[in-house]
Amino acid sequence: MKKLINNPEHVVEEMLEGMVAAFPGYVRKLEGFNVIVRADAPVKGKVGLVSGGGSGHEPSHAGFVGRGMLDAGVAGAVFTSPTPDQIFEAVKAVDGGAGVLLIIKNYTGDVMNFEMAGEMAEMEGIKVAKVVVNDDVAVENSTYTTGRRGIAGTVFVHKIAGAKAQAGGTLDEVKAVAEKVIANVRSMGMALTPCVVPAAGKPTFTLGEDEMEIGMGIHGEPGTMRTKIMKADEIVEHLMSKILTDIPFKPGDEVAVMINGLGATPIMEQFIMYNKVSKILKEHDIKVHRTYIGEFMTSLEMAGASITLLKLDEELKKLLDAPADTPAFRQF
Amino acid sequence: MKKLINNPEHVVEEMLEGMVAAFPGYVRKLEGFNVIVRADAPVKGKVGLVSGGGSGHEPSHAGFVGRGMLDAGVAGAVFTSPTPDQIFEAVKAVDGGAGVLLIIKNYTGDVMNFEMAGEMAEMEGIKVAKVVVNDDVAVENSTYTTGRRGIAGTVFVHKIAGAKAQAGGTLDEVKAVAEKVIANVRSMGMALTPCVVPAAGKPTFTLGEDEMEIGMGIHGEPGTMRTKIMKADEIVEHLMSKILTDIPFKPGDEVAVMINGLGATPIMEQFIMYNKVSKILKEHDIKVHRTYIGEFMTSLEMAGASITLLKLDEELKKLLDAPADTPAFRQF
Amino acid sequence: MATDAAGLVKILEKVAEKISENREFLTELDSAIGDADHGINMSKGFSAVVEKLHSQKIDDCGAILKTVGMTLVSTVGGASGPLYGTAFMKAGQAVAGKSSLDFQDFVTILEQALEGIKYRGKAQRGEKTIVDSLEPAVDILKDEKDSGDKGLVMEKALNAAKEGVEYTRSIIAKKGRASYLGERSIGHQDPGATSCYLMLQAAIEKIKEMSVNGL
Amino acid sequence: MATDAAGLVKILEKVAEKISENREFLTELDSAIGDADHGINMSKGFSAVVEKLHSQKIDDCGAILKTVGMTLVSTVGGASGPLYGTAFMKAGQAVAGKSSLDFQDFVTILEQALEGIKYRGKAQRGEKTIVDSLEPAVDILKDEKDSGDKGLVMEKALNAAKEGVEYTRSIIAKKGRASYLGERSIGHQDPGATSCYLMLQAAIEKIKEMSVNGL
Ligand SMILES: Nc1ncnc2c1ncn2[C@@H]1O[C@H](COP(=O)(O)OP(=O)(O)O)[C@@H](O)[C@H]1O
Ligand SMILES: Nc1ncnc2c1ncn2[C@@H]1O[C@H](COP(=O)(O)OP(=O)(O)O)[C@@H](O)[C@H]1O
Ligand SMILES: [Mg+2]
Ligand SMILES: [Mg+2]
Ligand SMILES: [Mg+2]
Ligand SMILES: [Mg+2]
Repeated sequence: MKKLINNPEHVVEEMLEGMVAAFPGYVRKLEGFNVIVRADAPVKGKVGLVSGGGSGHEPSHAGFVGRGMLDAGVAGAVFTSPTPDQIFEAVKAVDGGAGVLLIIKNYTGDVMNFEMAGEMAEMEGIKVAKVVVNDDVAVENSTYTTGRRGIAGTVFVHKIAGAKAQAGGTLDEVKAVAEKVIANVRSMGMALTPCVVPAAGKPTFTLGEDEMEIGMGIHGEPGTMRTKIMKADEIVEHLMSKILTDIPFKPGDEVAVMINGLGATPIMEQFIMYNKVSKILKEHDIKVHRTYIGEFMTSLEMAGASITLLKLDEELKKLLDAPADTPAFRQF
Repeated sequence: MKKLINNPEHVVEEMLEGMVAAFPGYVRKLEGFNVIVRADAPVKGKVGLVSGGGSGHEPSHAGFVGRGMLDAGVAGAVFTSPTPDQIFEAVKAVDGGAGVLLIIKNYTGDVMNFEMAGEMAEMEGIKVAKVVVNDDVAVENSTYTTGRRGIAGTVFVHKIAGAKAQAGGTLDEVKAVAEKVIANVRSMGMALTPCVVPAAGKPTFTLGEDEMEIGMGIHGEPGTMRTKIMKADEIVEHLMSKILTDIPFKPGDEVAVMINGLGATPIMEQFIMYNKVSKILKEHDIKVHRTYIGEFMTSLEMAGASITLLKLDEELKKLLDAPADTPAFRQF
Repeated sequence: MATDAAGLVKILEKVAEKISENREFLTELDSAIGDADHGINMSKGFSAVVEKLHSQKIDDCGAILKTVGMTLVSTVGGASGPLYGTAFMKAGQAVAGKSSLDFQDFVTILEQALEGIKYRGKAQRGEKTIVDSLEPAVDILKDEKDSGDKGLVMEKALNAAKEGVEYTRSIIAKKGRASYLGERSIGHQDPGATSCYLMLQAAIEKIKEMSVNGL
Repeated sequence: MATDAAGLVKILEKVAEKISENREFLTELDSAIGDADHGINMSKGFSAVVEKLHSQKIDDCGAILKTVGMTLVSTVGGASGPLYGTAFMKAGQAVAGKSSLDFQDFVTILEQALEGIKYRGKAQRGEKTIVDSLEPAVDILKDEKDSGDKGLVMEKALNAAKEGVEYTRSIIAKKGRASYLGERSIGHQDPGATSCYLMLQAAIEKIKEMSVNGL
């Protein structure tokens, strides 16, 4: 295990401390909890946005805490959803009187822990609403099962719901727009290498020297297909064909695109992928309104990337374009 | 070689195409050249800033092209400095009548190629000045040799000279402030793994499963020390002791800090490193004015990181704080 | 006739010990169809439980179970934290105020634990979850709670739980992280069903060992 | 008595061939003390040179050399691009307008090439660079340019270059990427000095093969 760490047990605490030390103007940490909140939380009269999940997905979620995005990011152990008491503290800390929206990625653990936190908050008289993001088209959808996983598309929910809250939207309005994003966002990823959870010390899965995995999850959950490494263009074609046919996206649609590096994939390769994405969208007569390329929802040092498409209407465009200023997401 | 690419020979072109497709509002590519310039270049009356070097250091340099930073980034083959004709095209494209500053990292190849480009530009009557960045304290300095390498500290030169140019500074003034940054910036890095140049297909060096290299260069140049992997805090202590004693930095100094991931090192680990940096600076009574954490000057998919300290005065602080808006560096 | 609070703590210590012994095994199971942390999560939680129980002396058996539940909820995380946490909290509610527990209480506790897990996780039997080992055991306990040989009933319940664990090998996961695997989840034993069986096993062993007759 | 433009092109083709044959070898040398691209860079450059020379027929030997230099400058990159590029451009200037070259021109060309390299790279002998193989050869050529046996003079010059290459093993690099290694650069043969020797070798071989008497 080659990692720049001190002790596998302390990675989350040390990371959060480092983050607060680095960005005191943006964020602070709730004493005794692995919760990062806006430096000026609670913002009076504004709907508070709380997201979070297991650690190891940095800059998600604490990196998106700031003006125009989240009010709090709750950090669980690596790849383990945070506990309700932590989430509850976050809710209390960011409630400015207008209620709090919980943005949850669709994992059983996350859903249940956030739900319990919501129950605790309601017992204290805090208005809480929640949305569950499930953008990963690699997983078969079905109302009878857990459904799809939430992955990089979650960042668009943060951005757009964040803009709505910043603009003074009510809890119902912020929730409604978050759900609109969820209905219109689709992602899929692939990996060239696994990653190592510090406490486990060994890879979450193994891949041959010439193999890659398509459709795997951001915690190393097995994917839909394991094959020989393909060319970047072929990989992109495969991912895009799954994504495009899902909603489906139609000629004339406008979209935001995100290429999300999973941790070890160089920026060069992310741009090479986008080059192909852009060509495919042109062929399908789909217009790109905005592009995001970089690391947003990582999986420690996994090599690989995901593609996310968000179908936009005028409302979503306006909110996506709104400025945001956080440690890891800045837009004028 | 596990890479998301199509053809090792085309990585640079495809990456640049992808970048332009992703950020048409920010940048465009000079037809037939591997040169990225501001979408609105040349900016009339403003000093133009041209930087560049071998590819593989993304987001350097083209990612920093935009308002408040560079006017052009010239991309050579991977880890090979660009040729004078490419640089010359960049100079011509961004000259707004106030002259052009070349920001060069101190590698023999870069220096000579930029120099030749400068000569070509001057023959065409374009005023050109140049600065050479040499912030890597891992290399022994001496006026009789090539001197130190330029690494991540170069990004501070881009930022501050860029702000000065944006504010209407003359070529002499922009050059002077760039030189002030160079005199006050120091960096040092370390690697846990090598990287693979696509055209070569094999690692630039080899490291044992439990080994790391301290002081290596961003092209895989061997470092000052190869040891068993140490704890993050110990590594940071070593790097900081080299950096702090170099200028030297003194109690009461104000600095900007950059933690620069080399490609495969997760954001989590970058924050863990910064956590220690911040403690060491506190012990030394050195005040942190601003912190940058992320990937700025990478080495493909190398795992590792560098630390950069820039000693600030009032002028540098003001220019560092000025807004910048580029694909890879945004600051309000 | 029954166990007092100190006895309950001993039973819980035994459960914690069992989980800790099976830390690697449960993690191994989770690595096949989940994210390789079930043993890590659970033993972290039960270490905290033991520490908590030792740091304060509680006489109310209901309060003890509630403390266990709250500790699990706030230390385990993941899916199993809220599930087992809710289970213990609900069980605690049902025996609130009692300074000793008899066999009927034991049945109530497991019944309520099952209810808690189903409420929180919305899983049915056959979906490859904790429910698949716990429900068969609870069914037996409920059916035979008035039988004379309590020891035998407990044996039968434990056996049913074990069969439930085995059964999880043959089915597709429909809840939790393993459900992303679809058909590929078949052939693997469910980590949660297994940890639940192990906890039952430890509890029953300890109860017998203490020869608490009333139980 | 001399070679014409077509002969010069043939010599340059031979140089290109030699570089291409040694692509891996030069890269290997560079991987020990540099960044493992010298062979790649140089052969990329000389492929472009050959293509360029074939795409246009030039009669002026100076113009041919200038074209080579400009092509190298705009295709090689790194340190060797501007160095060899400047060398050929300077050499071209010195024989500008000539439609044929004799032995004295050959000496002038190498003399000017050396000047170009020193101007561009500011290296002295003993710094582990191209200069270490080129300068000894040029010194011999200059000293003995009026000798009767031109063939022997060329042999001696080539030998001096080879000794120069050997010599680079024993010294510390003070210029170029290898200089970052300090003492650890000792023991390794310099890639640039080597490529320069190989180019000289190819040129001289071809000159002899063409039995151009005047040369
Ligand atoms: N909805 C559910 N109801 C009951 N048990 C569940 C449910 N979802 C998951 N589980 C159980 O949780 C176990 C996994 O727990 P654990 O690994 O600790 O959590 P996570 O999946 O968050 O990593 C599964 O083996 C399964 O038995
Ligand atoms: N200043 C210099 N003068 C002469 N030759 C030099 C100088 N710097 C470097 N060289 C030569 O360049 C060679 C390396 O060339 P190359 O690998 O193509 O460039 P880079 O170092 O940029 O990768 C060295 O082996 C050395 O002989
Ligand atoms: Mg988990
Ligand atoms: Mg090179
Ligand atoms: Mg698990
Ligand atoms: Mg080289």
